[in-house]
Amino acid sequence: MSMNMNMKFEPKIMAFVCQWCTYTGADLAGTSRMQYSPYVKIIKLPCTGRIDVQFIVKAFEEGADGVIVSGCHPGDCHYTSGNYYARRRFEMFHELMSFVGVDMRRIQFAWVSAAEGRKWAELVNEVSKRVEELGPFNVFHALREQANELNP
Amino acid sequence: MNSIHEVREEARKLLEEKRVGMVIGYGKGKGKKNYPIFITDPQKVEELHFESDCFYNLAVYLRKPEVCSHGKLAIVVKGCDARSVRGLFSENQLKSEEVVMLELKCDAKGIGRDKCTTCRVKNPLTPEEKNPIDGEIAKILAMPMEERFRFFAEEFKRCIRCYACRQICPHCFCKTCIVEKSEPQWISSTPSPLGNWSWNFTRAFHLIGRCVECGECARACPVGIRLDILNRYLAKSVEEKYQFIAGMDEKAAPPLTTYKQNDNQDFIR
Amino acid sequence: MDIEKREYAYYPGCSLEGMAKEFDIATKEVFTRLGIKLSELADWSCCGATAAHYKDRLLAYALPARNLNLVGKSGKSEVAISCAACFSRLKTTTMQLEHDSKLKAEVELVLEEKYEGGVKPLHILEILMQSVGTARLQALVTKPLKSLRVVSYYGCLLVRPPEVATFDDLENPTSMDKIMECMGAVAVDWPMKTECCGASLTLSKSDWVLNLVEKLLREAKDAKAQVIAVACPLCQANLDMRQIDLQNQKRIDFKMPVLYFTQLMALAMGAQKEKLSFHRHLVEVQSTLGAYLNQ
Amino acid sequence: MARIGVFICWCGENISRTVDVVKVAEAMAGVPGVVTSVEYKYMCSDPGQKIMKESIKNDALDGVVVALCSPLMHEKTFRTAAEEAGLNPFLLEVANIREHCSWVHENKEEATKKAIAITRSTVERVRYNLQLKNITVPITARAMVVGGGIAGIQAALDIANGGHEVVLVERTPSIGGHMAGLSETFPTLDCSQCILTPRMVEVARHPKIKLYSYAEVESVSGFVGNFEVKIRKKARSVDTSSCTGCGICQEKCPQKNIASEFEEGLGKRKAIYVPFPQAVPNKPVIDRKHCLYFTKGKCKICEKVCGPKAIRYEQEDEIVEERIGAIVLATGYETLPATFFPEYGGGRYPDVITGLQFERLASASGPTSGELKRPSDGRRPETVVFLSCAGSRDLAKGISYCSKICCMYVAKHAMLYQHKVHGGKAYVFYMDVRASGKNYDEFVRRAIEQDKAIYVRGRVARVYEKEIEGVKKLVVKGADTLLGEQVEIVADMVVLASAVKPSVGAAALAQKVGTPYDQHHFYSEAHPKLRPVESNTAGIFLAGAAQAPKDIPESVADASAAASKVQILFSRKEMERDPYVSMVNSDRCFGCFSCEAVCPYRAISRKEIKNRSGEVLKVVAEVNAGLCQGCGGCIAICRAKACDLAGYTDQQIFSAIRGFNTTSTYEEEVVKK
Repeated sequence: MSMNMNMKFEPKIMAFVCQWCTYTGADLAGTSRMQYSPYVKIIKLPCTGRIDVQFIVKAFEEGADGVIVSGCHPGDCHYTSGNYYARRRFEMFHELMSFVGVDMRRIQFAWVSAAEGRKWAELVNEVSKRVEELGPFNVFHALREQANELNP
Repeated sequence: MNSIHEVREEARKLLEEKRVGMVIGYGKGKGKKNYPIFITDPQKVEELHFESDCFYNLAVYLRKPEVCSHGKLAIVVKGCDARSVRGLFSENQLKSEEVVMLELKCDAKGIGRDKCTTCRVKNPLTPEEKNPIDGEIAKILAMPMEERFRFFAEEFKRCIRCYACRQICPHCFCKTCIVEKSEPQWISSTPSPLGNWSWNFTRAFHLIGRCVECGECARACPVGIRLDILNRYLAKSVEEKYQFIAGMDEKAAPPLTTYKQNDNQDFIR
Repeated sequence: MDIEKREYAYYPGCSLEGMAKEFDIATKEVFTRLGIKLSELADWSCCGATAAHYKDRLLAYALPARNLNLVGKSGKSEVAISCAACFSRLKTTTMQLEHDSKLKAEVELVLEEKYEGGVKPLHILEILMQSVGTARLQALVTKPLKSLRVVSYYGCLLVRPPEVATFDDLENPTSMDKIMECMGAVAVDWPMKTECCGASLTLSKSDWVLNLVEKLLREAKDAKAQVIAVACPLCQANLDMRQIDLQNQKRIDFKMPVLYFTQLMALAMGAQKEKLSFHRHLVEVQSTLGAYLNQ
Repeated sequence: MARIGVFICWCGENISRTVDVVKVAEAMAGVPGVVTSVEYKYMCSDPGQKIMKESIKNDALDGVVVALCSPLMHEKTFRTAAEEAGLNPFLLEVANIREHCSWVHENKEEATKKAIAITRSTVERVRYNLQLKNITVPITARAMVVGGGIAGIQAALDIANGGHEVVLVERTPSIGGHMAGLSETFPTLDCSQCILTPRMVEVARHPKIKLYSYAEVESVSGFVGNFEVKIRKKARSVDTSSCTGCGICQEKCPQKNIASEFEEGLGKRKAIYVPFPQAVPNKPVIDRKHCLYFTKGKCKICEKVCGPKAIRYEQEDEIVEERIGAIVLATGYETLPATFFPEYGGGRYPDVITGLQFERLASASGPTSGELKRPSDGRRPETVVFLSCAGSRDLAKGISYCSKICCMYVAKHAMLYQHKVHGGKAYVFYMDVRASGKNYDEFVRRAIEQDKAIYVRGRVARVYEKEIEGVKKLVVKGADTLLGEQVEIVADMVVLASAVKPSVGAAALAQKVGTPYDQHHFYSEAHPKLRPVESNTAGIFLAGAAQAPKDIPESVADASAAASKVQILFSRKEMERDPYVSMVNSDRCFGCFSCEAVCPYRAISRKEIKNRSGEVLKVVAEVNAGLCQGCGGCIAICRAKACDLAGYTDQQIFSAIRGFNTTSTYEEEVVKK
């Protein structure tokens, strides 16, 4: 990921959200006309339980500087237990990611209900600001640029 | 069982009475090197052998078609192999009535084998102590984030994608691996720093709650990537967080296929 | 539950060194009788309950933090406190510094040492109710305060703010009442348990304070109380001192002794009245409590 | 090569004000595979839809992206339109550039860039959309109503009168709910029991209603049209089929000083009891916590006196299973107990009571036969203070909402009090009087003007007991904010209009049923205005105060509305469902069955793969599309990537991820132009 030095750094942040709670919460932020940072882009999934950690790895591979994963609060899963399984998976993902040195400030897990438009807006702003401060995820993106060195 | 003699006796009986079709164990070659042997003839049980340097995790053979075709199997197991076999039971990869385990105590002194220094299942039946943070894990944890990242990125960069780690691991039992999936191709299958990172990361993730810390992956790696550290660290986390030790109790639900309502969520906003 | 600890760090605070000396004496007397050692912190300093916490936010946390560190250094994790104001300051500080890392850093800067945390400030009422327990208290009573009608006055800082003072009910605290019952007294329910006595305005707005104190005393009288039990030096001083003013202004015509609850406990446990410094109070005690003092 | 059409909506100014839609269209036109990219002022209008439909036909599109408002708003509209034009509706996707973009950003360049990224990602996703067909599932035309208060009763009767079977589950020994305990009802002052009990009897007699009283929902599985419900019939210790309800057991039971739940603790009951004389079913239950036989091992008097020998000490809880097509949750409310208010002496002073307790005191069937007496000493209260908003609208008490029914019942209480104690004084402390309903404000005016209730605007700080002339009185200290004064009233009784809360266990039930609830545990409706009696879970409907504080007319209206929704569902033999279900590639599956472990719907089964001679080669997972609800949990847990979810395939997500990040230089240039 190259960045023109004259250009402001615009972080690429991808959000994987469940359609029942967080997606609807983000809709509510919209209908309430809450203003927030434009760097976060949403991919809608049925449930946090559908979110494969592969998605997050792929997002970084494809140039993301940050990732948000969000769904229904515990106990509120539309599918009753998807977020509970997801919570464990994310905890271990968190564990492995930080062990291999990925700065976990780039990945934020959150519970945002359909009623929490405000929380969604705050979450987006917080993560955007944090990732903006951290700068582009160069250590990771550098892996892609090195690709050609090995296979000339 | 207390000695290799008893194991040979039992193996002979099993084969003679046709209760199993094959016994998997260790043999000794001319160069005094240990290697896996597969005995179908009761007369040959004397070839079975055991000493501290029998480092292979024999459980991996239980699912090889050449072996399975012999029907019921007996296998010589030390602590780590036994954990693997029980792990395979719990994930429906083997039926417990089709495998006889011939258990032997191991002093975990695989000569010059790093993988045995952190062993805690010298006795196949009971773990000895809480999974310790070993020196190598501690060393990683002491590094600042970027340094850790560089350490592993450099390790993974060397990967030549020979998949020896996968082939040697009893728990990499998928018929077709995620790396061989196209449409979409989640992980590039040829060597490249980015693909290597994803592959090694993903394999570690897939072994959560499965890895029995036998260390065969690191031993088999021709370029010496320390995959064992990663897997040991995750095994430790799983034990701390969910009180789960892979391959100890075949009835216990693997940690990612179950949950508690009050699981930790400190990391979630 | 009768699991008692044998030793606590003890933070007396400045009032208990001076005008509330009798509170200190009585408290130590009671704890000695319970077989619990109170080890006074060496080199303790002001908790900031005075002007400090109005004037300077940093000082308001740095002063208690220093004392909390002393507790840790003495090898203890719990500190017993008699004065309600000291208790409030120390407890507030532990809670605030736990969450506010910026403030913690500032505090550490002025203290020139790390704030270690992990110390639990306990008011003596809390220790008596939760660690000692009523059964053990009752067992030590030798001269029960039979039919003495006591109203317990908690004031503000033993129950407020509710997130700090958590050991009793915010609206209807009962710990002191229960202790008084254990001492054989009649714990009289009254409506003013947690009303303000005005102590913090006692010098600046004395006319307001007189009104507040008058209300309190009248309600105590209406409840047919003979004595008010308190657990705060400020409350005691205010109710005691302003009562004399009210008498002088002929606004009330009765005497209502205001005693520390540990004084009453010590008495019931058989301590010598001479030892308990009743003479230090302004409202004369002898005529109301005579029967109990001389038993 | 794909043939994708992109249709971008201005939404009047809603999108176009901050998103340069022309540039978005221009950018998308340059994306490989996009054959048409147009914008229009109102895509959702008839002419707008026509543009898309004609393009589908003329340009032979095999994929469509509409960039406009949230898919929750118009996905259905456009998919239907696409279908009308001959395109499989599932080949159309919505790019949300309004709620997620134009409405939340101000900077036009940034918003335009983001809109391009969102649309681009959706284009990439749509390339891999599959032609799907809705799934049809059969419907069991049989409803379960949980909760036997007025809402549950009304819903059950309406559904049953519509010709469908109803299973009514009530937790307590009798249906009737809170309404059975009320004295009179506002704004008409007709007697509550007089209007309720005929309905209760109707339930008992209705051939289509199966009543489980003293029973609770144990578990719910399945999905809309096809729920399987387990109901725990708690051991009543009485055989209801042989019991004649003669009442002799209750009469002879020696355990008599148990606080009656029905009397709100103001009256007593026996250990074997019928909660109230008009109970349905009118059969007793043994309260095992207090029964001498169960606590001490002897007595058995009830067994001795029972003519038909209906006492069953050995009875155990029984689990029954029911197949159900739709569920109505009507679990109602409770109010905060007086003990919640130590500042008012609740629990310490017997004459500080709650509104529901006052109902019993004022009720002709109550413990005082309707005569107003103080619980402490039986004296007639000469002065009564009513406190509105006890706990409600009070963040310090953790309740932000208005309990809604209190203003009206406080006015009613003041009135009833005046009618019963002539010359008595009724004070009402209030924050605001909220009396918006048919004849409601008139009712409150009557309380104030005719019945001379004294309304004081302000809150009460403290209530304490004081003996005055040998009588224990309650001193009420509060503020009159209109006069700006502190007030002190010496009263004989204080009635707390304590806040309404959902019933205990409401959240636990919601979790069993799999339906959302809010932070107070009130059930959440699918849409606050347009779908007020539906939950977000298909086949689960809401009625009454389980959803929010409601009075009787509202609860009844809700119940009838929910019943009508149920009947709409039952009007068809089968229903169509989204085709978003999981599928297993049995070649890749190696049978670890992690998917089986995490599936909340038991939709995964084991399938044996055999060779020609019938030998089992391997056992793999298989999805039952009827049970699968499309959560995708099985896919994320599968290491071998053997599962996938129609509509949300790995390939679609993968492509969408890439789509976000492949904003090409060309697109960047379009934005800058």
